[in-house]
Amino acid sequence: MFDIVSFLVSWFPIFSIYAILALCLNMEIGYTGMANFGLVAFYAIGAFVAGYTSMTIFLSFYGYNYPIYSLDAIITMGKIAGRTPWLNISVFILSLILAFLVAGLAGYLVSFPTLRVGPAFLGITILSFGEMLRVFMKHFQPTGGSYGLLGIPHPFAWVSDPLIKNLLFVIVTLVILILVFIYFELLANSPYGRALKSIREDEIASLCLGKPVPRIKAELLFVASGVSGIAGALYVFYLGSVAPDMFVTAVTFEVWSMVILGGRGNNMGAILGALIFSLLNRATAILNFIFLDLLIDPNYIRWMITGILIIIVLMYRPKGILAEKTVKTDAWRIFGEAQRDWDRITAMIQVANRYLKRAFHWLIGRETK
Amino acid sequence: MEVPRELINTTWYTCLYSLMAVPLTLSYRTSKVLNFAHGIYITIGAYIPVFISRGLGISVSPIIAILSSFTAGAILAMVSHLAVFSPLIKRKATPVTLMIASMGLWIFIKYALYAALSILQRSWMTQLTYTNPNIDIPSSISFMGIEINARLLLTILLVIVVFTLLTLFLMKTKTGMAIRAIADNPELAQLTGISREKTLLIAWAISGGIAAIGGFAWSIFAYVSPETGDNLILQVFACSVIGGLVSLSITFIGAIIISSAENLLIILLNRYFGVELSFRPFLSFLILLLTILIRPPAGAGGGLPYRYKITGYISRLLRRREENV
Amino acid sequence: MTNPILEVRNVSKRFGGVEALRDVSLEVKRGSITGLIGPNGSGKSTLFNVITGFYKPDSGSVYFEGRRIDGLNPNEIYNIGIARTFQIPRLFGSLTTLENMMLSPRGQKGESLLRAPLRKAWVNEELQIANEVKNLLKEFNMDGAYRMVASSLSGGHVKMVETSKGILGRAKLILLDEPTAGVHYAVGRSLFEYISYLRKTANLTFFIIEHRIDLLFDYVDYVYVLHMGRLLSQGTPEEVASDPKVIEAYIGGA
Amino acid sequence: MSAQLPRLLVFLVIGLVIGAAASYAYVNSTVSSTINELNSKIAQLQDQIKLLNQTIEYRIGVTLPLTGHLQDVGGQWRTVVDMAFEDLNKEMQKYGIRVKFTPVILDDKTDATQALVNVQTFYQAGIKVVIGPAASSQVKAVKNYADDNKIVIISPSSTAPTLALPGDFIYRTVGSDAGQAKALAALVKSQGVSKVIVFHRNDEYGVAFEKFFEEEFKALGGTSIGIPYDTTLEDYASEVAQLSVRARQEGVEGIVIITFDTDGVNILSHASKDPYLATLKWFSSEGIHGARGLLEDPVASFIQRTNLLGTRPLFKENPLLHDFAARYKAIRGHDPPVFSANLYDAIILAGWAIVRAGTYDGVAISKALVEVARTYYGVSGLTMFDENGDKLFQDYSVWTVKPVDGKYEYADVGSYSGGTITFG
Repeated sequence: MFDIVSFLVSWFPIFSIYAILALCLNMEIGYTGMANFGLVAFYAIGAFVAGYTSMTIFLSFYGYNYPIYSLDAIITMGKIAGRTPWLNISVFILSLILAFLVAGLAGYLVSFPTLRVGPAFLGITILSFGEMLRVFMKHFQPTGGSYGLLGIPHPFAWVSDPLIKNLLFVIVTLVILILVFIYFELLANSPYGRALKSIREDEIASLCLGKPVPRIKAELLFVASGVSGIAGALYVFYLGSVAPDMFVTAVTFEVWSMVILGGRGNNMGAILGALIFSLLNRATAILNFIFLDLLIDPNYIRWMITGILIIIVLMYRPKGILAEKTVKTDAWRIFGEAQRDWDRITAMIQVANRYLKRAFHWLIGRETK
Repeated sequence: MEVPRELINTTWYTCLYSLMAVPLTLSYRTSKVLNFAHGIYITIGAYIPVFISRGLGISVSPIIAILSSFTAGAILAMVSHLAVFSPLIKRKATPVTLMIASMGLWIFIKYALYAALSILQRSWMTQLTYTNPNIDIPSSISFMGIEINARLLLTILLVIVVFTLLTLFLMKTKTGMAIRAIADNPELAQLTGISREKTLLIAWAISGGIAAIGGFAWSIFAYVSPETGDNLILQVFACSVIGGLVSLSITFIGAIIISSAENLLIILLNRYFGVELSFRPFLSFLILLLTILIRPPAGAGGGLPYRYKITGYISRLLRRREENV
Repeated sequence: MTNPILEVRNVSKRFGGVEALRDVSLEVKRGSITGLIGPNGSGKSTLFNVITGFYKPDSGSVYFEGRRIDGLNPNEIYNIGIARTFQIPRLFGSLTTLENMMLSPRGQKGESLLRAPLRKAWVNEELQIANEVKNLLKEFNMDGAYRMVASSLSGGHVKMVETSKGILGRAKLILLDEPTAGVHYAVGRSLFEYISYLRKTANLTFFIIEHRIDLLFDYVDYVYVLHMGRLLSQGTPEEVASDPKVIEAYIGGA
Repeated sequence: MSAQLPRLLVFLVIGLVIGAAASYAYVNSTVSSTINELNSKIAQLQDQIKLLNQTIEYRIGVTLPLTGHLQDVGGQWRTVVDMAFEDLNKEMQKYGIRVKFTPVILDDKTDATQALVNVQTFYQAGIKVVIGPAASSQVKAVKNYADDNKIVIISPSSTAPTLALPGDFIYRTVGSDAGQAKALAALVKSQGVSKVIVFHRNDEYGVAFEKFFEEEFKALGGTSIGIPYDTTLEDYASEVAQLSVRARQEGVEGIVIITFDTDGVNILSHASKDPYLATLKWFSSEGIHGARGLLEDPVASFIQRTNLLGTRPLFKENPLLHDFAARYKAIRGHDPPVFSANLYDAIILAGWAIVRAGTYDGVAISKALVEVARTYYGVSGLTMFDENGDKLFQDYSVWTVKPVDGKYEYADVGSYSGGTITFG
């Protein structure tokens, strides 16, 4: 008795949120060589920004002036969340944008103290930044301090059937995941992506080729942190709640394991890593169902295996399951090689687009150019 | 006369942090591995006396506890070097790769410890998380009419003895000098005929062992849980970063700074600025961030080994705007 | 031909107690091949590092085409037309030869964050550079090597790729730090042949640190000799070779 | 016109298709809803027939913090879970109900996402009743999913006031802290103390408790000063030193600690080294009760010196409780940890609710749970829920640690009712 739809609905959002995080980390560590051990900080910023924005807008739209973390606000939100579909959707989109901007800005600012130091210091600094943020958020009253927020309006709260509501959310996360993936692929397979890889290989040599290394690093932290912020916002809309204690460093390490296992410097690999980990997580839970009273909790064994796998992968297959590929730009065409894997897909989309356009023009009675 | 508790705590924390952070700096300096598994050496060091005293049902003499902690930490560190870091270094792994490997090692040992604890708890019928080892120390000793906390005294003695021995070892013995040589210039050291592998192994053993002694010191100070090392590791990193991950003596000063910030500065901030007590962990991270901002350890950890004007970009933007006007 | 492309004026630099450079002044003439020699630790590499922006001189100044450049960041210095190579070539090990060479041209449109995802914005430039790379590889006789990962190239090829950075980057002045170190004598000679060929055809200026003085002296126009951080001697190769101070420094240093 | 015709035709076809689809969906949904209703009724009847014929096995999900910050108490709760299921199955046998309950225990790492993943896994496996998670932030994380999929969540330890929401699927077998704060305020006042420092966890439990306590204590004419401390630390020596400084400055007569067990024991162990703090009167909430550390020496004698008194949400004369505590002690060798009684009752209630509902369906169980709880008297006393799904009636008793035969033991020395504390 395995209900595939309900499994998809419950598994996919969390998977795709982690996949987005893994993609961000992959851009940072896989392409640029920046050891971001504080990923969770930007994830948290996105989450809080989304929670704060959506609650505030909703309550003020309906003319309530409760503090957004109060019990009244939570109960009110339960009543008003499903009333105005357009507001839900627009607040959702606005929150995603704001989450991107604020988290990105935080990433950009954090890059400053770390521009001159190596990966070890960068790692510790951002790791500390994450912890600092968590302690700070516990005191930050506007987002409820240690209470956190509850009752954040689901973008599809107006759909009465929970299954459809969640399916819609799955579609939204899928679309965002695909968009993020395409954006990062475009970025990676461009002269910019080449510059990123040169920084990873040898910062100094890259600098000597005129690449503004610190600026590129800061830019990349902006983009990757911003996208992690989007992941945080999605997480908040999925859970409907946010609290500072959700964003512990363990989350960062989990995402790291995904990227290492899947393949550094390969966006498909990052997604594959997220896939493996999220499925493994569910699979170990099932072990508990089969063997009811184990001497050692399967979770411990799963983590021990994860630890060993990381080491084995680094030793025998340092590039991960899916190895890194060359930067596919048009330059390869000059040497008679196909430049992009997904060129064919783009071509197909273009053809389809052309036909659709033609059909549309035919329908509305206009001449196609 | 009564000594204020803040000062006692500061002293105690200085001892603990220095015992934990100095070996971290040492291992980073020699092997260029930023070791996330360092926290687990501390935890293991704290658990060894617990295992002995609970397993045998006796109270352990401090000397035996210290030695066994040291041995366990040293063995663990040597095994992690031999099994993980050394093969990776041979494969020309980058510092980031080594850091990730240490993360994997940390995850593995931590959950292996959890698994071991869950078995031991069942077979010994006692709770082993959040516990204290049974160590044979009087609670206080009277010295010339002054009551002194024997555990604090032992910790201070431990710090003095450990660091004296460490200094002597690094300065006077051949192996110690080899360790320093490898830390300062690996290529040159190898040319002079120092066996890199052997020296690194000894350096690892020492750093793991001292970290485990730090764990022991923790176990007589507070309670022990499988998360002990992890919960302390960021503060320990902060101490090491103040030392630039290079200097052992500045790392010690870093331990003093962090412990004073956590025990004294927070009190001042509370009294004069009304900063809540729960901001305590915030302070140590803030200090770490400020250290990196104000005195960036250029070149350390594989960064750019030269000045780079951060303001370059902004000032260029401004200049461009002026030109446009 | 009269105005110098690079001018170093009274540059001093000390590290702690060690005086790496003391009041060094020199000029590199446009279109020339200028040599810089000196025993180990005489400050040659430090001078290169000062010129390319790695170190800020304690006193003195550096001018490039009449513009003061000390204080600029290394990437800015590359972008105004000074390229440098390293003693131990620093190619990007896990990138292919093609990618390594494609990285050299400065100010590529596609290297901006905003333009990178828009293929149209940079595709023409990219194709143009790739063509140039292809021709250059043909010239080097390494047609097939474009696909090879840089860490698997042979020593001579590595030097070629390293030298090509300056050409692709449209540099006006190329600083070469021991271009022939670690390669066979014949390869070194062909490299120097290529350098003088480039000087003639592409109107490039070269400033070269070299230990193989015999090789160097066959090709350079002018030589500076550094010793203990100070300029010891300068002149045409013949003049320098017969300078007793230089001979003494070399014997004393060796 | 003739050129327009095919276009019109296409429009027509598209319109028809959409219209047909919409009407089909509408009709289908109304028809299918009646069919579903019938089906569910049939299934219910079948279930009842099955119930009469054979032993049905129901699985109940339990999500416990076996690793992470609450791992200490989580490990001990595992024993409580085993005990409760054993008792529940024995009861079923005794009443001749052919039902067997088995727990499925998953570790949630004291982490919100993992708690959600666990609840989702339970749901996939057809489990509709979940005991746990422990922390309020975790309960909040699973709330949306539980409400959507009609999974009954019974948390034995979440006391967050922001979760007191009507009409959801979240039940809590532990009383609101507002009640306990009142009892604790009365206790503090009864000891002749009118100015205290409330030293509390900086999480929702601690902050909310402090707020309630301040209100109640003010009503009784006292003043209280709240000092929060961060909860993720390994040690609290610095915090205790600061507490001592503040206590001197403010000239308070007593300290109230709102802690969990590990942090509380740590705080008391440091306080025991401070001579000034030992001169004050100490009070505590239930969070620390049951911790083994309180029975060991520096802390235990400190408690004797300062006459530490605490409140806890239990009726001390309850024989079931004494029986439960004794049995736990026989297994584990120490007193049951905090919220054990609530956890035990949560499981027993869940079991009976399933039996009463007669079907493994969230809505029915939710309804049955409220009904079962109305008449049940368990280890934690009367288990009735209020309209928010939280424990309605709560007795409070006063606990302390006392020396018995050279060892220390927990003892309930008083009780609270109607605003007054009675000792004895």
